[in-house]
Amino acid sequence: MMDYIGIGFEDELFKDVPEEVRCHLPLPKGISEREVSKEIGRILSKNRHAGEVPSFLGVGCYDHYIPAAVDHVTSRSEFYTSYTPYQPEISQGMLQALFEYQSHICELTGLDAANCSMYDGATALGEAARMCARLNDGDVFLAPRSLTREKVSVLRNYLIGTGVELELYGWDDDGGVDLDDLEGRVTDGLCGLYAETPNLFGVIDARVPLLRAMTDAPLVVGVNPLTLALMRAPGDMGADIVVGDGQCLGSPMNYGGPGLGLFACRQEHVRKMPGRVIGLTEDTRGGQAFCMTLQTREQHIRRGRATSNICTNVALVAVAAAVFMSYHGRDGLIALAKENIDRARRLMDLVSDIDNVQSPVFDNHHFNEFVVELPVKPEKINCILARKGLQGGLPLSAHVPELGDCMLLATTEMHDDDTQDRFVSVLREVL
Amino acid sequence: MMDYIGIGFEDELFKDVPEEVRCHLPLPKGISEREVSKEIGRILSKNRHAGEVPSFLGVGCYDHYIPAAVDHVTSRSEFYTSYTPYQPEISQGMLQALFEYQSHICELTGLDAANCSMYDGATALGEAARMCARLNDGDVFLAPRSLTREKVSVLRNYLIGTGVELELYGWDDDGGVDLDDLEGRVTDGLCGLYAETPNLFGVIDARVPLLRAMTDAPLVVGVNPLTLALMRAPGDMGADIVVGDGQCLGSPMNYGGPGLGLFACRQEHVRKMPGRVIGLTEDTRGGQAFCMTLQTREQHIRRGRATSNICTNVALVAVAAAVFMSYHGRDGLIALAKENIDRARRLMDLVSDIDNVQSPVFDNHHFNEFVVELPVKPEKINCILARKGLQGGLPLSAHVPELGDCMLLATTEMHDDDTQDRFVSVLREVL
Amino acid sequence: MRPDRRLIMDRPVADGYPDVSGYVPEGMERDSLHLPRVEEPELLRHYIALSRDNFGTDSGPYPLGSCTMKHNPKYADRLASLPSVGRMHHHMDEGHAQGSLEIMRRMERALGQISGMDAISLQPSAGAHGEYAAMLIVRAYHASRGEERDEVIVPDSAHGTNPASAAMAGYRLVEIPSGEDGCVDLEALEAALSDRTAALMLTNPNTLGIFERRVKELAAMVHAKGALLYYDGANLNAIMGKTSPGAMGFDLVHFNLHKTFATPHGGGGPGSGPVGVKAFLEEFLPIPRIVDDTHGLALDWARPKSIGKVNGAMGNFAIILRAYAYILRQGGDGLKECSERAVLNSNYLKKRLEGHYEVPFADPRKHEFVASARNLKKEKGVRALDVAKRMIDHGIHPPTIYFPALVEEALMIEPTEDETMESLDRIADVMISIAEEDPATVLAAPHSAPVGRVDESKAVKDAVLSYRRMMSLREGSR
Amino acid sequence: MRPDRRLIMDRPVADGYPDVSGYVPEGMERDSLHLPRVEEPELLRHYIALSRDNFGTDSGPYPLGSCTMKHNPKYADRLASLPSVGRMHHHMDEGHAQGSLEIMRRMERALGQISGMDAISLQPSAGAHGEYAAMLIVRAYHASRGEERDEVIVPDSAHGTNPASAAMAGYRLVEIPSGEDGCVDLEALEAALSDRTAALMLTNPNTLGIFERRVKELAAMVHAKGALLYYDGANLNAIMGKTSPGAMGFDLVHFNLHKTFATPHGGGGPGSGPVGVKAFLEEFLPIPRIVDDTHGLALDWARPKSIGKVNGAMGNFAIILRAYAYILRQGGDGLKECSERAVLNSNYLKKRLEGHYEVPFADPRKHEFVASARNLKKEKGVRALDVAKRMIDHGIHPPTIYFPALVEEALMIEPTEDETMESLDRIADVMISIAEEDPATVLAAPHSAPVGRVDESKAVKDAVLSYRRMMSLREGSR
Ligand SMILES: Cc1ncc(COP(=O)(O)O)c(C=O)c1O
Ligand SMILES: Cc1ncc(COP(=O)(O)O)c(C=O)c1O
Repeated sequence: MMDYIGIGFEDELFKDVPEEVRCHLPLPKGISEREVSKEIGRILSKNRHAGEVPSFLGVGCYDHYIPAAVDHVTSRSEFYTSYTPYQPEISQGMLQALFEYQSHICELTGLDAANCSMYDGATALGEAARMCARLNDGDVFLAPRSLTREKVSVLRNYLIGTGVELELYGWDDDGGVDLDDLEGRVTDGLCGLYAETPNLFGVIDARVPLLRAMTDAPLVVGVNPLTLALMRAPGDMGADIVVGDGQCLGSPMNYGGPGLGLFACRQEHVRKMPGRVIGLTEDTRGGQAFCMTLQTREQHIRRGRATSNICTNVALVAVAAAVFMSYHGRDGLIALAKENIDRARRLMDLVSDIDNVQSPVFDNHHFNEFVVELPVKPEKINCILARKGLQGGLPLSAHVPELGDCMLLATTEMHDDDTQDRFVSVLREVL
Repeated sequence: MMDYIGIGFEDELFKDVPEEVRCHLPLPKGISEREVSKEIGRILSKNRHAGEVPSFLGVGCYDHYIPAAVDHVTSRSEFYTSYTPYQPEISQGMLQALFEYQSHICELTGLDAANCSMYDGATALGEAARMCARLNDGDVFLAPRSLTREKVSVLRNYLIGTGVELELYGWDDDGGVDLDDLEGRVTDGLCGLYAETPNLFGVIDARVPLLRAMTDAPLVVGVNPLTLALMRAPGDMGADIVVGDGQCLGSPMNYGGPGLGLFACRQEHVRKMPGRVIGLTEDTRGGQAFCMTLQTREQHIRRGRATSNICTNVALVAVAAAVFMSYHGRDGLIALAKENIDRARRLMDLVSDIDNVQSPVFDNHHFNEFVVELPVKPEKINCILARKGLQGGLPLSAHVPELGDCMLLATTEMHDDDTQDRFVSVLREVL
Repeated sequence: MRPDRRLIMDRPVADGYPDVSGYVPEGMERDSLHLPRVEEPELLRHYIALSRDNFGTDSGPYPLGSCTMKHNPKYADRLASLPSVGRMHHHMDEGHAQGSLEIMRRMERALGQISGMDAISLQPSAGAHGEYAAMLIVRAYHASRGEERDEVIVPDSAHGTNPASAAMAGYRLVEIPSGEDGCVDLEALEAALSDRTAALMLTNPNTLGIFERRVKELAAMVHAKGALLYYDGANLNAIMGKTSPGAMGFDLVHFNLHKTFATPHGGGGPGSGPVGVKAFLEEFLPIPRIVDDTHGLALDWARPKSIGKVNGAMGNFAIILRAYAYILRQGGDGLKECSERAVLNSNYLKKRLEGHYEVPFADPRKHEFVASARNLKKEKGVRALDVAKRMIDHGIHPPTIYFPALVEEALMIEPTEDETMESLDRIADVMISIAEEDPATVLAAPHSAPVGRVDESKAVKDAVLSYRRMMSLREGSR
Repeated sequence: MRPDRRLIMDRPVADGYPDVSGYVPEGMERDSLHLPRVEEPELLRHYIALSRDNFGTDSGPYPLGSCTMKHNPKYADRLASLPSVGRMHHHMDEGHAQGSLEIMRRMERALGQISGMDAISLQPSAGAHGEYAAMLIVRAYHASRGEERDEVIVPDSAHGTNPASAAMAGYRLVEIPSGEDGCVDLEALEAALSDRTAALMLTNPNTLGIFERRVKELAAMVHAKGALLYYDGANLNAIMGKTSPGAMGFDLVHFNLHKTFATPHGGGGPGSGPVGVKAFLEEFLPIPRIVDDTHGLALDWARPKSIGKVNGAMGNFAIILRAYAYILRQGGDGLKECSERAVLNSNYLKKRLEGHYEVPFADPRKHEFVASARNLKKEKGVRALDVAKRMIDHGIHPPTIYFPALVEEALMIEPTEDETMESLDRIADVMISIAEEDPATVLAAPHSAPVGRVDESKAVKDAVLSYRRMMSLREGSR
């Protein structure tokens, strides 16, 4: 090859790299596949994963059972070694799988259009806020104060270029939207309104359907897709945009990433939507075909005026979600959602039996998680639990300082009675 | 469907099953995929696998590193969910992979024909003995006394229908064939002669190339395919049939099964060979194609007069071996074989430093394993090692009672210096 | 159709041979080996391309009679890939292997309950191997009673492994013809039975998919002569929860875990062929046996009457584990439902094909049935083989053909319980369309497979089984 | 070409809706959902069939320019599937997550060494996300100095994400044209720079595969104006071990782990887009930061000047892990060799295509080059798009087309280091044969793909993004 190009040694190919910028790469020598596996295995063995140390963390990222069929599909190398389906003729598989994903999400949310993923739930929310700014002139985006610090920070960062300000409204005694507080904040200058159900507190909020009547500004609703098997579609509640995290649909927690940013909207707004979308069309023979579409919204065509800068998304996670949803189907998802509520109710009751603990803090319908108030700093409790081989819930102090003595406890179908009982008995012991 | 068939309830389909043979299936109710995984996971967690408890067992079944590429190929569902390639037009993938496997085995063994697998090394030996009986009239099959009780028993069981008797010959001081003993046993009535290199003692036996000159009866040589990267091909030593276990070529130990029975022979004898073989041919367009061939030797055609009863074999394990061999290639296999010898030498030296221990018992070239003589019953040592989180080698008493105080210690590239050192220091401590 | 796939061996290997001296005894050093190394990117493309030329149950309907091509559930594979399965050596101290032993013990119990047998050995590596183990047990049993019996009776509809296994065990074969109804002809059986008879090998339902209703009577006849009755378990999928070999009067049985219990066929294997026996034969089962011990489960080798070993280790644990996972998942009711649906599917498909293909023998069938292309052959020159090849063009794996031999131009069809009604209709529609199609199209099939029809006789003539042989022939012909 | 693949949603769902009352507040109960359940056998056939209609790097050559379609090594996937990767929650006590944290800490160090940057954040989820994080850092930096700078300069050859990210961060874009030599026109740059300039975004080698030799000079110009110099790391695969963004004078950089470090592209994602900065910018990096603590590694949230969070968690750990495994495997020398081979492959393929396709700009190229179908279009009416579609028929994934826009009928080709010479020759032979072929054949391509050429404008017109929409249009049209 070098002969053919007419060079004597490989470094001649780098003669255009000036001496002044040359440098050496001070990494150690390479090692064999076996050694890599051993070394990484050794490092990872320092982790205590949820299979070893039962974990009661949730907040948008859950330890659910992943059917083996899901992994089998995503490990098909035709899928996972492919790039973005820019050439539809040899990408029909990925395109159809993503179209099916979009379709499932549309069914769940009650909207007609969905994109084929954003990075995660938080960035989907950020993009939704930006989309509101495209749909509407207002200068304030309203969101609940019951958000994780992560979401608030991402939201602020995504609004930075729009000139829209973020304003937060409060919650009521039952953990739902504080309608009075919200009322006072809804003005003509409203760019968009965001609410969640279930929200940070795990509360399925009966007040979210009331919000549509309060403003003409775009309404963004944040959801957990599993809850949607039981709960009315946000599209039917008047939502213009629905966001959420779909990690719970067949993906591991992976120390937080990748997640799966769900994003759906009304058909009339598709051209203002961020992210990639797959559309139905035909091939030259008139057969069914799919392709990426509405690409003029996107950065590779519209560049600085694109609806978003997103390019690489999390397509494979969306495929996993599509398989997961088809594996369960409607009735399977309903059963799974119910099981998760039942697990949460059981834990809630057990914890409430402990003296000095209020469980739940909010008397409402919950999904997966609920807030408990402890007589000791939650951070301290978690330290003690850790020593006993348990991972407690999320201390809320860093997120909603008003609930500084509270912990958000999550449970899923992965926790059997024994696991919950053990947790509760250790908790009782240490309090 | 029932309507169409004209039945009212499913049990009508069983009306031909007389009441007198009806019975109930007293198994518990089915459980979900998640529950199955949890239950089996719970049971399996009682195991202490070689990644947790370093193991010094070998005897034809070794803990080698399996490249991830191997697993990726064998988990392609087009491969593993297919049946025996009776329909060559839609089985070219499996057929070519198996042809490549046969080809690799032929290169290693120096013979022109190989079948596409037997159950394991022991049954391959049994089938080889039976093939000798087809090739030759004699009534004695000679094999070394240095065999595991498993191999001896299988060999007897496979010879049962042939009328041929099994006779065992001894070993010399260096662990190789005792030529004098053998000489005395080689008679005109010899049906076949079997020798191994490396043998039970891990000895690469320089006397095996001398055997061809001793008899005209078929010579069967048992090998470890990894050793063949360093050792002359048995075909070049005059072997008529080569057998062995190919588990070491990319398959897990799996508590003993499946293994991979290697079986190769001279071209002139292919029609007497047991098992399935894949042959090269053409399709109607004159393109390269493969198919199962010489099927008239097999049970589904020749029935009672087949060369063997084998039907289902271990094709997928053979595919894994093909991928493993191509992944390493000649030079990779040589490096791996050398590493295994180096590991064994290191361990041998370390153990020999312990007082009261003879290591190795046989002063010879070894592959993977070697015999050590201990001052205490090996079974007892193993109990103590087990308590210290180690799995010792194989006590030889049940196999070759003459070596009742000996243990066969095996090591592979999976044991790093630390692991060997720990083993030796624990051994020193307990002796 | 695709271009020829290159062979791995068609790649070069570097000249010279690395120095191996000192590693093997002097004079034994290797000095050549044609084994090309292929870097991972190319290696995977090669094998993935090959896989894409292959058809499995995950590719489409696979109604291959007698083979029970069930769907292989992925949870079972995932469990089998755990290190606590793979990195276990069968010689480990029992204390280290309590998990594996418990799985095996539970599996023995489950198979006992399913089959009505009293004791199970999981050792045999496949169905035929289980047959062989069983024949060795038959030998050991009669020998222990000082009886010399040297004949085994096999119906003409039996699978080839039955006679082959009996012959391997040194038995003389006595074949008996099937009756008009496709069942064992009891008169012929009576005539064949004698005090030389060691055993009768039978599967029920038989390979025609017909249930031998008079099995109790038949068992009595066999037992009356002091012979044993052996059950070929390949057809167990038809009867779970309805009857069992034990209830029917069988003394020994083998299972095909890779058929009845949904483990992968792996392109030909590995499978697993446990053997089950009534209590009076337990002492002959292969060693070691799993037993209880003060510390938990243990392996017992001290069984003087045992036939010994049939393979080098403990059986195909990785397969046994998958099958056990499947049994847990289904449970008793689920297994019964499998049989019911398998039989329903078979009868539905049979009914759909009637009128287009001859389907000899009377209703009902169990999990499979045998159709015949005899009329097609007579009328249009289209044989069972041609029908099979043409089915390939429609993405359906052909049925088993030319077996059992007692049906001319046999097409042996077993859809299993996993096909949906829609899929059964597609199989039927395709087979019917082929029966009605221009024979020229059928005879030239397949048209859309990776290769055209393969010349099997050339393969036999040349007997080229390796690259080595291929090259030496090529050099020879120059 | 294959029959239409049915949609999952085309299946029925049982009538009625299971009772969900009591599980959600009254009045919020769901009462309909069209989400068919598909049993595993059919489910897998469906998705496996779909996968077979898709082309990945494991299927064949994938010389897609700018995307660095390396082989994705399987050991990395295997490691990523461990429960100690998957079953870790990012809010776990640090004490439970020392393994994950150590991987991340080591990865930060390795990326620092590769890029010559002083501090790394692994948080951004992809390349564009890293760009955005970097732009937020640029904002925070200038704001911290009390400067108001509202412009970002981007060359016309930049990837679309560069201007999009800058715009999203609120910057006005100033685009500068490339010079005759395909490099940044330094005069144009000088003219564009001002005290409003917040940053210049650049990739080197640029998207034409040309190394910007005067990068030091350029850096000096940018810094002289008080602006920052940002490196788009998508082309890092060209220069590892030869130079680094740090050595070239860049202040911030993003990485594409899914390009340079061989993690799977996943049909569009997930990827990972860490951002690296020189020491003076460290305080602005996203939180939390991984720090040492008495008990081991810990997360530090107390960084008042930090831009905060760019996503909800810690970054795409499952991707970071794979990339770290790859870096360990290659080591320093291996990464350098990757770059050398990538550049060699690119120059070899370029040379093979010269004379058949125009390849504007002077030698040498780095890891990719841009050819043009301009002459083909003029002479035969064959556009870059047509060449691309025709390549599909030969089992080769087409190059990136129509980017960068400054080359007419651009074919942007990046073979990566993983293609063998044989494979490069095949790509060249195919592309040359297409240039010489009857244009009618090319214009009608692809001929052998699962579908014919896809009507992309109909998709835009209809904008049917879901089954729901599809059905409501169908009902509407009745
Ligand atoms: C009826 C019958 N018996 C026995 C066997 C042999 O089983 P195996 O292939 O597992 O050896 C088969 C396999 O096809 C069969 O169909
Ligand atoms: C030059 C260049 N910059 C930036 C990006 C954006 O990276 P990502 O797709 O990871 O967001 C790409 C991706 O194609 C690229 O090629």
